[in-house]
Amino acid sequence: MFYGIMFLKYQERIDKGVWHMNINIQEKWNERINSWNVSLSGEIDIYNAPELKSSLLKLIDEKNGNIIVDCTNLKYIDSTGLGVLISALRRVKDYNGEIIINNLQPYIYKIFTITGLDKVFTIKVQE
Amino acid sequence: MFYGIMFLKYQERIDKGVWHMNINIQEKWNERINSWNVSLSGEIDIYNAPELKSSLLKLIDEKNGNIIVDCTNLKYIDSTGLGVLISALRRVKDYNGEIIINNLQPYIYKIFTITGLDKVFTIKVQE
Amino acid sequence: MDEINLKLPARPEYMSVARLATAAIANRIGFNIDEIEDLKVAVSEAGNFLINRYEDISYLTIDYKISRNRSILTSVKASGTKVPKGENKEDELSLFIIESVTDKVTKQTEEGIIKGFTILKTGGGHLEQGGSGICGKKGKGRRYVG
Amino acid sequence: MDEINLKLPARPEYMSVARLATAAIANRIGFNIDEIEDLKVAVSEAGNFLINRYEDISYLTIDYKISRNRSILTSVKASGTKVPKGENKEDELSLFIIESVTDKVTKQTEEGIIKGFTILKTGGGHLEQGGSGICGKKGKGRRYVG
Ligand SMILES: Nc1ncnc2c1ncn2[C@@H]1O[C@H](COP(=O)(O)OP(=O)(O)O)[C@@H](O)[C@H]1O
Ligand SMILES: Nc1ncnc2c1ncn2[C@@H]1O[C@H](COP(=O)(O)OP(=O)(O)O)[C@@H](O)[C@H]1O
Repeated sequence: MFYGIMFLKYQERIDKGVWHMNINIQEKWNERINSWNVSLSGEIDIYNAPELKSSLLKLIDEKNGNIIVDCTNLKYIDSTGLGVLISALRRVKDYNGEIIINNLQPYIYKIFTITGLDKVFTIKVQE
Repeated sequence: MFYGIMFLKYQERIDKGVWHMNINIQEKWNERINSWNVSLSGEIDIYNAPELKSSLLKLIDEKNGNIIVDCTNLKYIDSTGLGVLISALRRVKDYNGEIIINNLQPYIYKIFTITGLDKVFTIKVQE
Repeated sequence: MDEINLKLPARPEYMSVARLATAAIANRIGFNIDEIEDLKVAVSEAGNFLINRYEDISYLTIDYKISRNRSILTSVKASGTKVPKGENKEDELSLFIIESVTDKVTKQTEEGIIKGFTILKTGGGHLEQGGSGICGKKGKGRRYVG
Repeated sequence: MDEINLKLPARPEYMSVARLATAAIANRIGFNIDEIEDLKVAVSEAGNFLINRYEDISYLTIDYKISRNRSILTSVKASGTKVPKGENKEDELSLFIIESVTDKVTKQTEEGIIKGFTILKTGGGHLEQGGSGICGKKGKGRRYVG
């Protein structure tokens, strides 16, 4: 009953297949603005950053658009994750695209500010 | 700005004075039903159970009423915390009162079931 | 087999650290929410038991042995068990809970004195019918107060 | 002075365990949300640096020394540093982040080889104006890509 519901929620997460890496990546192409909408939830770190990298590169290969990253549910990003974003940005810049990072939590934004990456990406912080 | 808000929220918690023990206890007397409404949030464990015990005993001393415990935001309770509830129940029973535990999370309810305490307290689980 | 060791002061204020570390490890190897909670509870109660029972424990060592088959063998051990405290009614409650939420518990004893616990918990990572849910364990229920 | 020791496999999948344990400790001694986050980031990046740089690390040891004045001195050390991996562009980024979010960082070196880090973080537990908030550290900002 109550328990069943909790389990079910968990089951859904497993079925999505990525939660065991503590991250969930969802993407959708938006033709009108020539952009990928990517939403990240969980923690991006040295363990799952490679997965994020291959996801982003696949998108870029599929369509040379901008990348709009929604970070409403992003809880953590480390240097490895930043490296992936930097690396993706390089590729996107090759075709004059941009990477826009939306709804960053303030304490994650801090990591971008510290490293000067706030000047490289277009960032909007959560209010 | 954004950061200021986060800090403020934290400051409020400190000002309430109990969050450093990972628990927050709020209480209110309800004359109509001759009961104390007590709401617990956080984790009750061997560290802060003594604090819960003295809070409950103080209430019982002040007014011999029933105790209605709202556990919507209770995240954890250990054997020490259960012991405090048992001990309070003994006193409350002395004047024919009862302890009602509301909105327990299912995984905390499980601890009550395992120990048979679900038959001793009146419990309502979160749906 | 991976191994993680945690050594911390045997004082009530550090039990929350033991719980969070335990939860992090169980989460990492794919335990589901319920299994994570169970192991957390068991480790925490093992610590409670030892802290409540002896005067002279200065630290607890918690060793996690992680197997490929998604099981964690956790040892919770006290650094000193020579000076017992008085009777504690919650000891029995702790033991009872540990046994109820894990697959196997062994007491580590020396000359009849409990020095620690070895706790086995295997994760399925998915819903086991009647397994570790509430219903499955209901039969073991026992009353503590009348 | 309390001490907590954590030893875990030096593999990417265990860094989340190191972070949660760190957060639990910092929370326990009264660090505020921001200070907890800072120490978590620093310990995590120290681990990243070591894992990224050497082939032959089998485990990391993380030792926390907790002082009454609400400061934590954390040592993150690698078990092996004889076989360096190739260049890694993120190493510099890790170092930069560690230095930015803590009060003091010392590299533990032997014969010029970095074996670990000693990280000092003092908590105030309350709002420090222009302290560890975003604004206070803005001046140190640096660009990584052009
Ligand atoms: N300036 C930088 N600072 C930190 N990390 C960087 C920087 N530039 C690149 N990186 C990281 O180094 C890796 C290699 O970058 P790049 O030259 O773009 O090659 P790749 O084709 O492997 O992505 C990237 O994955 C990125 O994580
Ligand atoms: N049957 C029991 N099982 C487990 N713990 C109990 C039980 N009865 C009492 N306790 C615990 O033992 C402690 C002592 O109980 P009690 O006899 O009510 O004395 P006190 O006046 O100290 O509360 C209580 O705080 C309670 O935590």
